[in-house]
Formats: sequence, structure tokens, C-alpha cells
Amino acid sequence: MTTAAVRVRAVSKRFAGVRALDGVSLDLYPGEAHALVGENGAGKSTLIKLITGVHHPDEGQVCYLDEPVLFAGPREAQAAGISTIYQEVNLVPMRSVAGNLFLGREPTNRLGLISFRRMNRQAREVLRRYGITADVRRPLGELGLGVQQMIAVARALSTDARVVIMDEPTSSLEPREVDRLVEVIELLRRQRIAVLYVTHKLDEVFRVCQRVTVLRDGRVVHSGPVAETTRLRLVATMLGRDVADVREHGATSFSEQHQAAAGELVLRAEALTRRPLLDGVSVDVHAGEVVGLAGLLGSGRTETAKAVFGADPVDSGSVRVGAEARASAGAKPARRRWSPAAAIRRGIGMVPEDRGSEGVIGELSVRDNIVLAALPRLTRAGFLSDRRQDALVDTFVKRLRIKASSPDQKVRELSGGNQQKVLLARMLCLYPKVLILDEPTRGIDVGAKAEIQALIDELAAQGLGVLLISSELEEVVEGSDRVLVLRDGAVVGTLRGTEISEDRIMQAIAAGGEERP
Amino acid sequence: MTLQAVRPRDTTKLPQRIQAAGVYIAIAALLVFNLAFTPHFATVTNLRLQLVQVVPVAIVAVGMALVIATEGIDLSVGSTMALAAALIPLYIGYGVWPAIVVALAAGLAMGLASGWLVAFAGMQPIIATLGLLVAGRGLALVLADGRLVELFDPTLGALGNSAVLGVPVSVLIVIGVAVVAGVAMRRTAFGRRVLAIGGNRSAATLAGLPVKRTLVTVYAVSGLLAAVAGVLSTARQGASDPSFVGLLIELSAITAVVVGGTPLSGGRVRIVGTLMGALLMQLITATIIQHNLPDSTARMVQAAIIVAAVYVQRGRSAA
Amino acid sequence: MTAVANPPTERPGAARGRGSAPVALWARRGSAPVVLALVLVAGTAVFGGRFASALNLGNIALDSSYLLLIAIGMTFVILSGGIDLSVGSLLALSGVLTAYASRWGTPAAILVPLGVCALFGLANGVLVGRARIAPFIVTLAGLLFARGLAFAVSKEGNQVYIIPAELALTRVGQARFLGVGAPVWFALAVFAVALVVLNRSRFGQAVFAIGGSEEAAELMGLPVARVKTLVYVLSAVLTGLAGVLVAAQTQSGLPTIGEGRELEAIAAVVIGGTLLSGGAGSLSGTLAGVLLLKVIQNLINQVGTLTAYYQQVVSGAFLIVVVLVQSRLSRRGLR
Amino acid sequence: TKTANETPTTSNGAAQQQVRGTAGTAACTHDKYNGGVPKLDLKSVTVGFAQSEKEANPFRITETQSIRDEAAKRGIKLITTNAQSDLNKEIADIQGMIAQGAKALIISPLNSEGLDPALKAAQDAKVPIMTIDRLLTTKTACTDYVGWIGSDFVEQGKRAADAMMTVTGGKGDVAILLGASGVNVTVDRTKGFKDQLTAKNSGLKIVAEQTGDFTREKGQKVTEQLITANPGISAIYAENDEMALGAVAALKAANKKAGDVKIITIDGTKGAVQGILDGWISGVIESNPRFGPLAFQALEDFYSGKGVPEKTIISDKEYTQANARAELANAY
Ligand SMILES: Nc1ncnc2c1ncn2[C@@H]1O[C@H](COP(=O)(O)OP(=O)(O)OP(=O)(O)O)[C@@H](O)[C@H]1O
Ligand SMILES: Nc1ncnc2c1ncn2[C@@H]1O[C@H](COP(=O)(O)OP(=O)(O)OP(=O)(O)O)[C@@H](O)[C@H]1O
Ligand SMILES: [Mg+2]
Ligand SMILES: [Mg+2]
Repeated sequence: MTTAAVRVRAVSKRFAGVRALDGVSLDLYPGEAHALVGENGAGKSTLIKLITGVHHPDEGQVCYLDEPVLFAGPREAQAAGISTIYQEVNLVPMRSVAGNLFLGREPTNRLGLISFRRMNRQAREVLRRYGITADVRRPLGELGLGVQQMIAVARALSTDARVVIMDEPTSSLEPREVDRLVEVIELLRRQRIAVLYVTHKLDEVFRVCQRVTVLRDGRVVHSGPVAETTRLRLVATMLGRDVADVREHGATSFSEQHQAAAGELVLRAEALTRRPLLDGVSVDVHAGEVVGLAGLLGSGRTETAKAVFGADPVDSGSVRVGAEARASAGAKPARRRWSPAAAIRRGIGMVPEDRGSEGVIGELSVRDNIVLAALPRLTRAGFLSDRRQDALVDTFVKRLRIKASSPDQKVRELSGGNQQKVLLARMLCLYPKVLILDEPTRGIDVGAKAEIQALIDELAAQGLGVLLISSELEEVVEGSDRVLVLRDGAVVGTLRGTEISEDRIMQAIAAGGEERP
Repeated sequence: MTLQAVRPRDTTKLPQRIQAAGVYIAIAALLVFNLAFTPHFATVTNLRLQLVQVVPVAIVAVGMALVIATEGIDLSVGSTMALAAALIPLYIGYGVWPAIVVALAAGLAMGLASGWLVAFAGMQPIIATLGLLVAGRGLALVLADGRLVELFDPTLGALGNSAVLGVPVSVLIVIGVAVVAGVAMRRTAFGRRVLAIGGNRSAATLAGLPVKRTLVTVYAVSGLLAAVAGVLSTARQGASDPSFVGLLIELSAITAVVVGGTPLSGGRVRIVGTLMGALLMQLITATIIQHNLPDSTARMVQAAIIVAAVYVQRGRSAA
Repeated sequence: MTAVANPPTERPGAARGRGSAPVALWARRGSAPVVLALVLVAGTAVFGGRFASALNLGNIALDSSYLLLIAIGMTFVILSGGIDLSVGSLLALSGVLTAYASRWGTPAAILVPLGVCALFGLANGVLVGRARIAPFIVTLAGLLFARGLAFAVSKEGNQVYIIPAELALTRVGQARFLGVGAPVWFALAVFAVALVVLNRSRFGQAVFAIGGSEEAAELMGLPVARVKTLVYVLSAVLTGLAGVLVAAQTQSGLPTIGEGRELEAIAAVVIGGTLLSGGAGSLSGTLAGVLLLKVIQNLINQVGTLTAYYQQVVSGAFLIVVVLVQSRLSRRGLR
Repeated sequence: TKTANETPTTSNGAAQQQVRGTAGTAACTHDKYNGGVPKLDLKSVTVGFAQSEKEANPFRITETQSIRDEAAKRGIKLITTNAQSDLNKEIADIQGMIAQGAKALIISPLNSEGLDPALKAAQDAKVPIMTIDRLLTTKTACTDYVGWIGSDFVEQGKRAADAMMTVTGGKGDVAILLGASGVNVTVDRTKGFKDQLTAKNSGLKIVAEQTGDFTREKGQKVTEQLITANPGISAIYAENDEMALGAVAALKAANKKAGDVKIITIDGTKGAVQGILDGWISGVIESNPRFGPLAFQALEDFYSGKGVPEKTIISDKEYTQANARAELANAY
């Protein structure tokens, strides 16, 4: 047998009372892509951080090329040849795309000064290789999260590494980008580079990886060749349930069909324009209806969501809610300051795409994060009622199965998926009439994803209108009653009922491109 | 399903408590040192003196703690004190209370001004309040024509020097302010908003919180409290001294807040810790003076203790 | 393929966070020099030759040079997400040490203060970078400590050390070249080098990155602690250099100078468009900020009849107005 | 309600100005000064005054006011600056006034050292400088500056020590409230006081010396600490009146009675002299800030050819129980 690139021996790690990892062992061989899967909070990210020296194990040992190592930090690991893409996009938003790609290893001229011309040229080459279109001199923060994630991938892969670790690299990628990434991983494998691949998208496990290790509650519950397992079995092991049980109740997806007899109009956004990102987008949402927004990266879905919610200003256009929306056919919109606060007051909720910078408040507890938007309802004369808070928090922690040591735990310490659930809970506890979900299942494990999808269904059945954005076309297709296809900030097609399929969406995008030079 | 059933009990709190106790440890150490080595330290008079002297810094620091919790900073507090002090003699002809009301109103106005600059004009807090620091003190001096004015008002004197059941009135005011601030931060929606804004302003906005209004309120409270401190200082001194009252108090207050365990990065606040931070600074000064250390040594010792106290409770950002 | 979209204008409200700050900032960078030009023109219009005389402008340049040196270091510190409050005291300490060491000749009079300042910066840097104590507190303690040390060296102020007039240091420090004082040339030289270091070296890029997102920089494998440490050393050494030049000018080392300089330097940097939270800004902005502050101060002095109190009111108000005008300008510039 | 100290103090004119003595060699005139500067009629030019510290205490207020009043009286156009205790600002101020066209300068140096660039600028522009208050110890009269008018701070400290020995009978524990650190007024007043105690072999023991920064607030706070830590303190030497008045406030708050602790102070403000009448302060050594008449007279003499002496020591009074009532009106 070849020597392992990385060998993890019975490592354990506790965080102030939470046992994140408990005697985990894992071998990673050159030339293999090794999947690491498990529920939210199972310990995947923690395991990676132990390997790269972000954290140090309490017990056990990490070997790199058969030598026991204890990296002082990611820097040492990187220098030794372990290149890592961490779970949350970890780049510097204020620096340029090229600057981010080459940070710490900028090309220099003879005087030791950085040559920006060369750097930009090389950056453009890298981007071209990964099919990313972006101006390399622009600040990275201006790009959508998906593009940012691709750039993080490109950065990690453009170093000379013997081991590449990817923590949910595809969580905000389009199928197109995922394909590209799969190709790259193939290439890496042929170069005898070892790849550790964390994902919640089980399809990718079967497409990309040769071996898979399943973590549950900080322990390895399965490890073996991908070929010898099935999707169903994997899900069952992850969740700790019977295969039969999973098969019966299903692990994914929405109930096939809604009662598409949509209720009355609850939201009407007309001709939202914000140059150059949005160009006259109109969206109607009815009670009990799930409206999907489909499009490629940067097509304006997030912009649409934010404009409707009042989070970004628009040049023109109007948003009307409830009775006003119904009464309004063509009427002049009322002039009103539209802001998230106003939107929330009028019954619109939104779960933003970028949970780190726009969503969670890391220093606050799970409880405080959940009740944040509902504060006005939970106070008497400005004072908070513990009882009502706890009741609310309790309900949603249970319902969404948020895994936290207690409602008092800081959100910062939760795993990525659980943070996402906290955000969902924050909006759900407002009992909104319309809910805008921008990538609601990003980074969420299969079990939880199914639950959230079921929840969306259930809420829609109870009369909630939903605007759903997801880079997983499957999710949009299965979940939506109506799909608006966006391209370059404009609606290029509307699909209803049985028309909705991945193919039709892709066609609409392509056709839209032809119509609009 | 048992996703959250069998988690080990959360013991997070204990080490954090020990870490957060840096300021308490330092206070205890200084007390022990003084009890052992400083003659006449363990007297009621002396202890009361330390409490009375810490009043202005403590009050200002409570307001500062709220501002810092929003990830802001208020450098204008010292000038606000001066403005309040300068106004008292101008209006004391109408009676003490009207004069005090005018002084407090001026503090509120300063706070509203910095709040507006920060929340609505989008200025960085340190610059907005630096401008007001310079202009505010200038304004106070213009109003007072740069002069110290002695005040012989019995009510004002009582505010500064009398005691209820042995506890000085000004100390009672500090306790009152701290209790209100503590309750507001822990038990009210306002407190929650303050922390949310400090923790992640974009997220707070997207959660529909009235961010600007809250920010303005916080700076207004800070201004008002600074004015209270200005009035109390004036009362105790029996003189309005706009040139020097509150000079550099912003640095002492910020130190007290941070030494008390409130991080400058916002999102967290410790009111009692802030009071303890102020008390620690006072004890350091007292120890230095009572042991007659030269000025140069005094500054260096002070620096060392501040770093040590914060060092003990640092490090949760590490990871 | 999707076209590269233009950046959105400032997003009030929600996206104050990562997304939009850089945009506003990139534009704001350009506006400090514009405001400076406006103020210069206004000054000339109102005061004519009295203001725009070579003598007066030379004075402004000399007066600005010390602040510029300090502000250059401060720019690095602020860009890295920190702050350095110790510079004012350090200026005094450096001056005192220069004068103290001048008895051993010019090399000692330069090396001793610079060495001590470097150590001081190292201490600041290690406490911030390695021990991870908030920079505000570390350098606040530094402010106290350096001042204390300056007093201690000058025996509580009982001893004012004098620099001999015939020393090379004095002659160089007080020399004029092309009608402009030596400190101005030193400051400009340092500025030029700093420009290159900040914008064209890996160290400079690392400073920006760390200020932009320390966590990301760490995970990308940058030597975060080392860079942070160096930044404080740089700030301290440049302040030390300013102290040496001040001492050479005044031929003495006074432990009382420099009070409040830290706030002045921070103001200059921020007026220059550098984000106080770090990650974005520029040295050219800082230069404009320094000049803006000093020109305004000079203009206020020109009035002459204004009492000191009114001068204070005016300069405070001016600071606020300038920054407000600037942010308006930058927003307009984007449309 | 009653307020005191509110009326603006005006300088009391040349009548109050007594010169205690002059020193130095030949009188300085415009044709001797620094190789000769043009003769001017003061009434037709602008004169600049550079104040060193904020006008935040009676001494500085009176000093500036006295210069302004005298200029107004003589019909001379005056511009003023204030360096706010910042040495570099004072240099810039002086250079700025020269650039603005001031033809003669009166400066109150922030420190005995460090004004060289400003002095040089003045020399280059052939602008004569008259210095008041603090002496430029390492510079030469009639070359670097015309002459100096001021008090002898060491002497003030000595006189304070004498007064202290008189009121205490030469026995007891003394605390010193020092002025701002690193300022030569503080240094000199401390040195004079201590030297004199030693010279006179006094039985007074200095048990504490702490800075009160020349302010009333700090004087009060420090005194409060000192009397708690050393209940035996029987006398306080305050290096200016403001700190002394702070000390009085502290003593009152500590329920001491007037005269329990003897206070000797320097400056001679109304508040302090009133303190003598009230029994809280035992003696005040004056530090006379009314430089206006003398300074402008010196400039007149400089141009008229009468000449200015190198040093003019302004006379400082002493206020005691005996003369306080009579002299109260003359205090500033
Ligand atoms: N810094 C920390 N402090 C405290 N607890 C932590 C910390 N980091 C992780 N944990 C806890 O460790 C456990 C494992 O988290 P980890 O991030 O490894 O999960 P994960 O498998 O990557 O989940 P996800 O799929 O949601 O990303 C979680 O319970 C989490 O709350
Ligand atoms: N082609 C592009 N190049 C650069 N920036 C872009 C591009 N397209 C969009 N952006 C920026 O990306 C951000 C998010 O894009 P938008 O909301 O339009 O896309 P989206 O369809 O939600 O895609 P994503 O899945 O990336 O969020 C916007 O702020 C916009 O400025
Ligand atoms: Mg994870
Ligand atoms: Mg999106």
C-alpha cells in the first residue's frame, strides 16, 4: 500500500464542554478524492482545522507524509503543501480579485517589487482556466458569493500542493461551475494529489470521490469505498437511521405538487430597476405560492431579493404588499421609505445569502439571534419577556433541530449549517406573509435540507408566499409553483406547473441570451 | 430523533468567568497591597474618598460602554462635561435646578449631534466625536470666557458633598445610573438592539432593527451622562472650571470600559465590569499618590497594570 | 456570459458591510486632495499674498513634516486594523533621548532614540500581534509609559538636555535646501519609500489584507502576527525620526511635547480617506489629510484676532465639515 | 446665589508696574540689535504677541489681557496667537505672524529651550523679539532676542519657603503640590523652596510631593488623597493659587477648620488673597503677570534709542494676613 498523504490517528477535540471530535481516524492517500460527509455539526470542519493547525487536537495525532506533525497554524500547513478551502469563503473582500488570488505570493520583479501587470495577467489566466468572468482589478467584495467561492477554489488550486482540502466548495456554485470543479479534481488526482472533499451534496460524492468517511456526532461511523455504498445507505448512516426508514419517509425533497390554487396576491414588485444590476424586474407572489428565481451566477437574483426587501436602494420601481398590492393594478405607487424594517413590519421576511456578513450576529447567543427580528412582539413596555422568548426559541430550535449546547451558546460557535437554521428561525418566528429565501439550504445537511424543504411546503400550504432562490436547480424545480428566469438583471422567462424542469430553465437562459445581445 | 438530546453540559461559562475576572483580581491585589502597606488606607474616610473621586469617570464610562457596545467610541465626553459646567454659572441666576436642566440639555444636544453624525451622516465615530471634542471645549471656553467661576450654592454643594446614610449622593447616582443601564442592556429590546448593531450592523439592518435611531439614542445617552458627570464635578469642586473639567476623561473612561471586559469590537458589554474598571483606575491613582511615587513612575506603573489586567482576560478572539 | 457589472453606488442601510465599503472608499480617496485644493484657493482668495507667500507656505510645510512622518506610520497601523495612541508620547521620548545622547555625538543622538523607539514599537506589536490585546489599550498604556519614561530620563523635567549648536545633527536638522527645511525633505523621502513599501511589496499587501479580514488573512497563510508587529515598529520608528528632527530643530529635548499628536495623526489619516476599521486607504490620502489639517490651522491663525477659544470651535467644526464634504463629494463622484 | 471672581480682570496700568531691578550690560537698541534692524514707528505697524499656554488660569488671562489693553491704549495694532502648550505650535505661530507681516514681536515662551527655529525666522526677517515671563536661558540678549521681562521663579520659591517657615514656626510635615511636570516654572519653584528650607536648616519635613498640574480640580483630588494618607500634614506649599484653592476645597470637605493646615501659594490671584482673609491661606507670593506696559515701553525704548536692559525683573508682591485686606483690590 502507498503511504498516506495525511493520516489522522484517533484525534479528539472538545470545545469548552462540546465534544466536536471523539477518536476520529482517517487516511488520505495520494491520488484519491476522499469524501467526508455528515450532518451539520458532525465535526467535519473541526477535523479539517485540526489537520491544518487552526486547532490542535486534545488527543491523538496527525501525520503528514508519515511524519507526525503539529502545525502552528494554517500558514505552516500551507507551506508544507496542504492547501485548504475553508467552509465560509475566506478571502479579503476589500482587495482586488487578483490580489486575493496571489496574496502572499505576488509575482515580483527584479527589484523585489510586486509587478501588478504580471499579477493581473496571471490572474486573468487563472480565471479563464476556471471559466470565471470577472474584472481581476475590482474588489472581490463586489462579486456574488458564487464567484467568490470559485475564486477561493482557484486560489487554493493554484498553489503547488500535495494535499487539497475543500470544505463545502460547491455550496453556492451552479451546476456549470460544479462540473468545472469536478474536472479539476480529476486533474489533481491524475497528478497524484490527495483531495479531501466535504460536501452535503451526495451526488457529488458519487461523481467525484473514491472513498467516503461518514462522521456522526464527532465519531467515524463508516469509512470505505464509494462504490460499495449507495446514496440511501449513506444518508441512513449519516442520520443514524434505518435504511428502510429513510426509504419510506424519504430524505429529500418537496411533496410533489402543491395545491397550485394559489391564494390572493400578497406581494407585487413592479419594474425594479437598479442600474446596471437590475433592469425592470417584476415579481408577483400569491399566498401559498412558491416562486422560484432561477439564473446563473450574477444574474440578479440576490439583487432582486434585496430590492424587494428594501435592503438595497433602487433607481425606480415599486413594492406593494397585501391589500395594497391587490388594489394596485397600474396605480401610482405610494411614496414611502422602503427599508428592511418597513418590509418586516408589513409581513415580508428574508434570509440573506451571505450568512456570515449579513446574517448571524456571532457574539450573541442562539436565543438572541432567533428573537432579534421579533423583539417588538416580545416586549412589554420595552422589557423583554423571558417566558415568551423561551417559548418561541424552544419551538423553533426543536422544529428546525438546531444543534446547540444550549440556547445560550454563541452563534459563532455553531457549525455552518446550524447557523443557517438560526437565520431561518429568525424569520419564521415573525410568521411572515411572504418569505424570501436566498440560498436557504446552503451548507445544510441532507436531513435538515429535507426538513427545511418540507417546512417550506408546509408553510406554503398554510398560506405563506415564498420567493425561493437556490443555486441547486433541482431545488428550484421541485419546490416552485412558478419559476422566473433571470438573466443580466431582467426576467427572460416565466415557467409554470409542469413546464418547470431543469432543461426548460436552461433553455430560457440561453434563449434570453439570444434575444438580448 | 436525538440531535440535541445528549450533549455534555455546557461548561463554557467557567473559564470565561475566570478570564473575565481580570479586573476583579487586579482590584483585589491592589486592595490587599494597600491594606498591608498603606497607612490609614483601611479607614471609612479613605474608602469613601475613593468612591467619591471615581464618580465622574464611572458615570462617563457607563455611557461609553454603551457606545462601545455598538462598535463606536465617544471622544467628546470630556468637552461635554466642560460645556455642562460652563452653562451652570450662566443660568444659576434662574435657580440651581433650571441651571442643571440646561446643562443636561446641552449634554443631550452634544450626544444627539454626535449620534446624528455617526448614524445619518455616516461619519466614523472617532472622527465625528473628535471634532466635537475640539469644538465643544472651545464652545465651553467661549461661553465662560475661559474663566473659572466659583459657585456658592447650597443645593449644588449638597449634590457634591453630602451623604445619605453615609453613602455620598454622587455615589448613589452612579449606582442608579449603572442599575438602569444594566437592566436596559439585559432586559430590554433596546439593549438587545445595541448589542446586535455592535455585533453585525448589516445583519441588524436586515433583521429590520431601527439601527439609526438606536445609534442616536446611544450617543445621546452618552452625552447626557457626560453632562451629569460635569454637573457633579462642578458641584463637588464648588466651581465651574471649563478649562480643565473632564480633560482627557475620555481615555480614562475607555480604559475603564475595556479593562472591565467590554471589547472595543462591540457586540458585548459589561456594566458592572465597567464600574470595576473605573474603580481599578482610581485605586491605582490612589496607591500611587499615597505612596508618593514620582509622576514618571506613576505613569509607567499605571501602564503596566492596565496591560496586565487586560492581558488576563484577553484571548477569546484567539482561534 | 454575464458582463462585468459596474459596482453599485453606496448602499445605505443593509450592505454597509463587506460589499459596499470599498467602493465608497475608492472614490473617497480622491476627494481629500480636492478639498485641500479648495481650501488653498479659498485661503489665497481671502488672505492673498499673506497666506500664499513662500515664507508662509514654507512654514506650513515644515510644520506638516513631523506630522506627516507620524501619520505615515499611523496609516500602516490603521490599515492593518489597529491604532497607535502612543505616538505623541513617543515623540517626546525620542526628543529627550536625542538630546540626552547628543553628548556622545550625532550617530548616538540618532541611533539611541530610534533604537529605543523600535523596541517600544516591538513591545506594542508583540502585545497586539501575539498576545492579542486590543491595540487601543496596548498603545494607550504605551502613551502613559513613554511619557513616564521621558519624564524619568529628564529627571521629572528638572533637567532639560540641550543639543550643541555645532553638532552635525543640529546643522543638518536646521539646514535648508531650496528654501525648504530639512525635515520636509526627510518626510518626503520617507513618504516616497513608504509608498513603494505599501503598494509594491508583499508586506504592504499583507497589511491591507490583514486589515480587510484578519481571519481570512490568517487562513490564507499570511504571517499575521509578524506583520502586525512590524507595523507598530514602523510607526514607532517613524515617530522616533520625527522626534529626532524636532529635537534637532529646537536643539533640546522636552518631555512635554507631542501631547494630542496621536489624535491629530489619526484625524489626518482618516481625513485622507483611510478606513479606521482597516483594509482600505492610501498614503497619498494621508499626505493630503496632513496638509489639510495644517493649512486649516494656519488659516485660522491668519485671522489673528480670533481668540484661542474661537479658534478651537472653528477648527473642531472645520474637521467635521471637511469630512462631511468629502463623503458627499465621493458619493457624488460615483454617480 | 453668589458668584465670585466673575468680573474680567483688567491690568491696572503702569502705576502697578514696579520694576524690582534690571540686570545686564549695555541697553539694547534697534541699531545694535542683531546687527541693526530698521527703525519703526510702532503706531504704524503690526505687533504680534505669542502666548504659550491656554488662557485657562488667571495668570495667563491677565497676562494676555494686559498686553491687549496696553496695545489698545497706545493705539498699536496687535495680533495674537496661543500655542496651547504645544511647542511646535508656538514655533509655527511665531513664524506665521512674521509671514503675516508682524514687524515686532512679544513672546511668552512655552519653555526656556526649543524656540530656535522661530528665533531664527525672526532674525532673518529682521523682526525684533521681546520676551516676557520665561527666560530663554541659553540665548543671548540683544542677539537672539531684545531683552526679557519676568519674574524670578526660583526666588519666588525661596520667598514661599520663608513665608512657610514664618507661618509654621519652622516645624511640621509639609506636602508640596507641584505644578505641571516638565515645566520649568515647576522646576524652579520647587528648587527655590527646597533649597531655602535646606539653607535655613528648617525643621519642616517634606512628606509628599505630587503633581496637581496647576489646576484646581487636580489640586483638590491630590490633597484629598494626601491628607488621608498622611493625617499629620500641617502645611501645604502649592505652586500656584488654583491648586491652593483646590486644596482648600479638599480641607473643607474633610471637615478641617481654617488654619489647621497652613497653605502657602504663589501667583496672587484675587481668590487666593481672599483665601487669606478667610483664614484658609496663610500667605501668597505674587507672580506678576501684568507685562503689557513694561513690554510696550521696552519696545518704545528699543526704537527711541533709550535702550532695553537685558533683564527686567518685575516686582512680585507678597500677600500676608497683615496686608491682604488692603491689597485685595490689587490682586488679579
Ligand atoms: N470555536 C468553537 N467553539 C465552540 N464550539 C465549536 C467551535 N467550533 C465548532 N464547535 C462545535 O463543534 C461541533 C462540530 O462543528 P463543525 O463545524 O466541525 O461541524 P461540521 O461538521 O463542519 O458542520 P457543518 O456541516 O454544519 O459545517 C459543533 O457542535 C460546533 O458547535
Ligand atoms: N459578472 C459580474 N461581475 C462582477 N460582479 C458581478 C457580476 N454579476 C453580479 N455581480 C455582483 O455580484 C453581486 C451578486 O449578484 P446578483 O445578486 O446579481 O447575483 P445572483 O444571481 O444572486 O448570483 P449569486 O449566486 O452569485 O449570488 C452583486 O452585488 C453584483 O454587484
Ligand atoms: Mg463545516
Ligand atoms: Mg445570489
